[in-house]
Amino acid sequence: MERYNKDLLNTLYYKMYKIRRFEENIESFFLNGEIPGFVHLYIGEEAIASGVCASLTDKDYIASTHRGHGHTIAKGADLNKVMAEIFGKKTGFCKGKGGSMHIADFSVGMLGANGVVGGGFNLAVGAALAIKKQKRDNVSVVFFGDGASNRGTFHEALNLASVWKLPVVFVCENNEWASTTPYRTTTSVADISTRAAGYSMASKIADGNDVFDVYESFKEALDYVKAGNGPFFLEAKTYRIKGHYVGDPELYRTKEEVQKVFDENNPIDRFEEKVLIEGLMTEVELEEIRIKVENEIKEAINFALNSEFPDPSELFDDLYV
Amino acid sequence: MERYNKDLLNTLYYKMYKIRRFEENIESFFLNGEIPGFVHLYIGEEAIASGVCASLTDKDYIASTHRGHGHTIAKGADLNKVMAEIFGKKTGFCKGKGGSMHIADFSVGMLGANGVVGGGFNLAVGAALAIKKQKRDNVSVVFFGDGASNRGTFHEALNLASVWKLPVVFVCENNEWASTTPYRTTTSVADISTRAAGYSMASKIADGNDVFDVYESFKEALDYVKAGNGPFFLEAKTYRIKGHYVGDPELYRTKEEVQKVFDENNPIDRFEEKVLIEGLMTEVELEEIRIKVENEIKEAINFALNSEFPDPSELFDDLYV
Amino acid sequence: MRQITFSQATLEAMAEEMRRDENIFVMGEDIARQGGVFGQFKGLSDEFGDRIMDTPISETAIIGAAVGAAMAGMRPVADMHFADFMGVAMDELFNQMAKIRYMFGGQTTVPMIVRAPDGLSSCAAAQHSQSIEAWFMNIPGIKVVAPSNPADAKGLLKSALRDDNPVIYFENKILYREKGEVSEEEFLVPIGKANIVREGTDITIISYSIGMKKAYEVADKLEKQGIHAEIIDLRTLVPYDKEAILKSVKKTHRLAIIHEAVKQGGAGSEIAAFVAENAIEYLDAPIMRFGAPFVPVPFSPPLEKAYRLDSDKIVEEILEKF
Amino acid sequence: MRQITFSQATLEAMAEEMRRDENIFVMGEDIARQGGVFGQFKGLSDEFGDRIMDTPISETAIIGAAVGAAMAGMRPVADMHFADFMGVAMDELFNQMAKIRYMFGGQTTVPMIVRAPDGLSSCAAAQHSQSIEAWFMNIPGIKVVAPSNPADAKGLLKSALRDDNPVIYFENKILYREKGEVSEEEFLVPIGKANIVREGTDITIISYSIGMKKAYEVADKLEKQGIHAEIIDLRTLVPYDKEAILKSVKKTHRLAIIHEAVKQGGAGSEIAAFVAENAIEYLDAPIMRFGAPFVPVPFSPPLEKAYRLDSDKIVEEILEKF
Ligand SMILES: Cc1ncc(C[n+]2csc(CCOP(=O)(O)OP(=O)(O)O)c2C)c(N)n1
Ligand SMILES: Cc1ncc(C[n+]2csc(CCOP(=O)(O)OP(=O)(O)O)c2C)c(N)n1
Ligand SMILES: [Mg+2]
Ligand SMILES: [Mg+2]
Repeated sequence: MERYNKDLLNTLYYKMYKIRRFEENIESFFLNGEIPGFVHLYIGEEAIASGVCASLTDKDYIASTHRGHGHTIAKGADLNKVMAEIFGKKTGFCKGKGGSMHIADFSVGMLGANGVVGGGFNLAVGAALAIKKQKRDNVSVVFFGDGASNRGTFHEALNLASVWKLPVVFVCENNEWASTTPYRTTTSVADISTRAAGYSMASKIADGNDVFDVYESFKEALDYVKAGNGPFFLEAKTYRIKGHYVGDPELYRTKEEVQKVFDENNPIDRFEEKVLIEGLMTEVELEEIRIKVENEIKEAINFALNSEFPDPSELFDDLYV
Repeated sequence: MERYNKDLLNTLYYKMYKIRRFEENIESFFLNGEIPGFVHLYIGEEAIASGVCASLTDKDYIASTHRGHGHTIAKGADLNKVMAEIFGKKTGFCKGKGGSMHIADFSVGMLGANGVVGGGFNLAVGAALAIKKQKRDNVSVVFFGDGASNRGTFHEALNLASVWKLPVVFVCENNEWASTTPYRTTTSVADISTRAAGYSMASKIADGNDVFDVYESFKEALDYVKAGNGPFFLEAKTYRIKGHYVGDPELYRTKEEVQKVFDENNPIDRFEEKVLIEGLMTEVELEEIRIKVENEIKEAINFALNSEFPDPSELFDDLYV
Repeated sequence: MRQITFSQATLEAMAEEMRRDENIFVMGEDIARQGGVFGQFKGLSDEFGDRIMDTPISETAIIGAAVGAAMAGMRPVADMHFADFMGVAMDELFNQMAKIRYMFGGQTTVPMIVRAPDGLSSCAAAQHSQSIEAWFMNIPGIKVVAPSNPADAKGLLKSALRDDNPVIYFENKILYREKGEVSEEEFLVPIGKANIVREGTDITIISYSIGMKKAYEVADKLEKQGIHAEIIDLRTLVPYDKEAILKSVKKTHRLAIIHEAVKQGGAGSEIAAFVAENAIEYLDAPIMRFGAPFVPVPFSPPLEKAYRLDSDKIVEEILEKF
Repeated sequence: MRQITFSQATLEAMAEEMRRDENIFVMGEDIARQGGVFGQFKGLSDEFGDRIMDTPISETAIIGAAVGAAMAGMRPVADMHFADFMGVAMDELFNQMAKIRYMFGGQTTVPMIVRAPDGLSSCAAAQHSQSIEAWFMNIPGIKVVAPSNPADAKGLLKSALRDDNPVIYFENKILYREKGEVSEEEFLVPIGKANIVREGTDITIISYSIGMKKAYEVADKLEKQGIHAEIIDLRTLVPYDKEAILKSVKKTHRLAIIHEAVKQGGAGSEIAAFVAENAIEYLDAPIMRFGAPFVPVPFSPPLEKAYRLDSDKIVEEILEKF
């Protein structure tokens, strides 16, 4: 564990905890009817975005999904503007035009959540192509679900990235569910990373609820990709703790099933246990981070609640340049 | 070679030779300006359609490609109507509305050539689904090129066929070229059948210029599929002897390269050599088949040339039922 | 007469026709386990078992396989989840489904239905709120229907399920929960026939699907000004009922077309152009189209509200021309 | 002035702009080795090497990657091989490319061009002959151009290559080989401005792309009957030049719109509806639209011929209304 200096440990915990608390707050605001549209929560999957984004800079790109809050926060987007956007305020990243499903922060290389499942694959490949053409030392990452891996865009993107040896990492968040459908009933492989071989692509499976394993695996991917070997496929095994969207009656599975995973395999609990047992961090240090997070979230909520809605006249802004 | 009784040998040779001579005639009619539109020839790939279709009945389905004459003839379509269609005559299968790229004969389960590369995958999967729902003991086959294997439809079709265990055989005709592009520059695997594993699908590679190997391999696929094991992936390695379309200047490869393959690996020559050396057929028997084919083709040409063009008033027929 | 929701009406149509015709089956995402994103398939899998099939997230396979199965003797119903995702399978819809019968000289039929929930709901934003029916008016070989109420929803779906042509069935997300009278007797609503839902003398208002709500609002408000509007519910967009349109316009001498979809290049353009081509001499005023502005659907409530049709504004603009 | 072909004109535009802007690159099938199916990229890879990229047959990747690269600072040109294949990438075109800037509140631009060879050629049949520009008039967020001659082909392509919005460039397959005068000096043709190519007093004829050939034929034939037609080459379909249209119609009091695409729901519907909405009182005759019949494109020569616009028939129909 030597490469885990305090900064890195702090970062990992900070990102995960921030996502968790952000999502918990979003959930209750949504249930209170204060957030418009619909939202998909990332609770229980925080280790993936956090473990991946810990190694990225603002010059690296990520393409995200409908379940994009975690990716956005992990990539370092300003929390105030994320929160404001989800509330539909004009101070949000998209000036209220996007909302939860279209959250984006181009200033940190976050190329957008996507309401189209599987819509991000080719965007990330294109960003990687730009990186290569610009001869930059960056990478592009696409997060996607098990369900998205059955879209044709998966295939076209992986093939193109491979033949053009583009600096892109495909990060599959296999949370076992695609809305109401267990992935095994619609996906013809147990490990989605098996498909990487069909594109002569290097691949790895990580424990998506262990931020250290995600971090290490992604580092390996990054080294591989940055050495000019072409794309890498990382499958992170996880589980969707919350309903598909907030409000999902979840008739397709039992509460017990979910609770069991959450109790036994909560990425934040696992991190805390590990760092405390191995003496890498103290409870005080953890608490400090938690307090920092609470304050940031409180601030973000205030910011969002006190922000104005866009004026109806803004309807016509930002269509064409 | 015991299962190769005379009937079967006759069938294989007859189909291959008929396709070859058909295509040679089409080529010269086209070059003479007597065929409208554009045509893609199957010369050099006859062993694949012939070896596959020898085991199919009219109740089995095939979905074809832009290079569909060979599939159509091998599936047993009436030669007169194929020829007439390619000439744009009203006696053709599509009453002149389709032409070469949309040749089809539903009476023998030939669900159509397709002007959209990769358009056939899902059609064949759907036909297989119908077979399964109707509890019939048939199969559906889709022919497709190496180039088509990079389309998203490939992925969606293979995955669906696999999870639903549908009776479909995916027959990849890897002729090394997708119009002007060598497949290795655009396809991220050397053997396209490698991709089958990404769908937990059984697969096999056959020598696409050896009709016996294609026949045997397809039989294996058929047995596997008919036993209810789900789909099968068969890659037939071959080479595109002619230009992508008739008239293609072929600036992207040398004449010598092509001639060499044709001299050394002509599926019809190989068949003749083999059956003669092994004493399975005599030169007289082969000649009889050739004569039969010539007569049929002559008749088909006469039929086509003597048929009427559709009347302009037929423009509006056959849109809606 | 009893009242049921639009959603229930579609369920009844499905169940009745599936009992009648064993070749009908349904494919889509989250339709068996969940009963559809909007509950529009709820309970069907209890009765029909594996004739209701949950698919992978593979829209090209859903449409493509439906086409293949239709050619092989089945009568598939393909659910698109949201009409917004039809773009994913656009090639299958327009190059395969629409063309197969014609291109192959009538050798086969392609009896299938594409069910496409469309329209604004509540802040679903740019990729989950669209109405794209206009594209399909430009594509020969498909029939297109867009019911506005439970009775039509049932009658048109039943007709579609007996039609040997491919039919796109646009069902509006907000309408699902709306109730309306639906006869307990069996009935069909013919594809291609418009419905004059209110007779009037002063202006013809044409609409379909959710647009009909605005049509009624507008007509009611005009009525208060002493203007008697005739309202035509188009019901079917392809083929649309040219006769009914001309007849009405020739009587009222005025025409307004309302739909929720983007105005520019929308279905209203075709209707307006058709009338300008065939009855211009009967018109006493400009043909007015009302539809969404030329921007994607925004997320935030005040923006979404500004995006929506506003019957007061429509009335105002209509009155200006009187 | 020197004469060059439409195809050469596009090549010059590409080469000049690629020299000017190193962020431009091109992706598509058979464009580097072959120089494009219609030779429209011939020689570019000699000068620009790996900035001209042969792709796999993966239309969603071609458009999707272009969008991604555009967001990351490049200026991609994506070739669609045939406009008919745009359906394959329709989701990328309408849900990503068109919406990204707006949906993300203007945080990014998506400067890219989609080149789409369209129209009838010679018996290419149902899936290789289409003109589908109308769909894109209904999709906010894209600009759409459709030049009719070499000079416009060059000037519009150059403008498109400098535009920070996504632009679809419809280039007609038959026009490629047509010659026309093209200045050797550098010039741009602005997107959004129509061209009054012939002034007249008796009727306005609006067209674009290959339709302009018919427009001229029709105008010439009308001239022989003493009818002076004003011809507007629209050049750009989104945004289309409303001012030029109204001005002309108010002068001539008659309007005919001609395009090769399917008439029902075609671009002409929007233009006709716009005029019926804004200048109906100036019209002395019905607005006439001429476009393809409502069937897929048939293969056989006599059927294809019957499918095509016939200027004699157009003239006849126009004269009937005089
Ligand atoms: C092209 C498309 N099809 C269907 C949907 C509807 N949909 C939204 S999320 C979802 C499930 C996605 O599953 P997965 O990719 O595993 O991501 P997860 O929700 O598990 O994070 C579906 C079917 C969509 N948004 N886009
Ligand atoms: C979706 C689509 N994209 C592009 C084309 C143009 N095109 C026609 S054939 C062809 C090459 C096909 O290669 P392959 O699948 O290997 O078949 P082959 O021609 O070698 O038999 C291309 C690119 C098309 N018809 N459809
Ligand atoms: Mg999932
Ligand atoms: Mg090939």
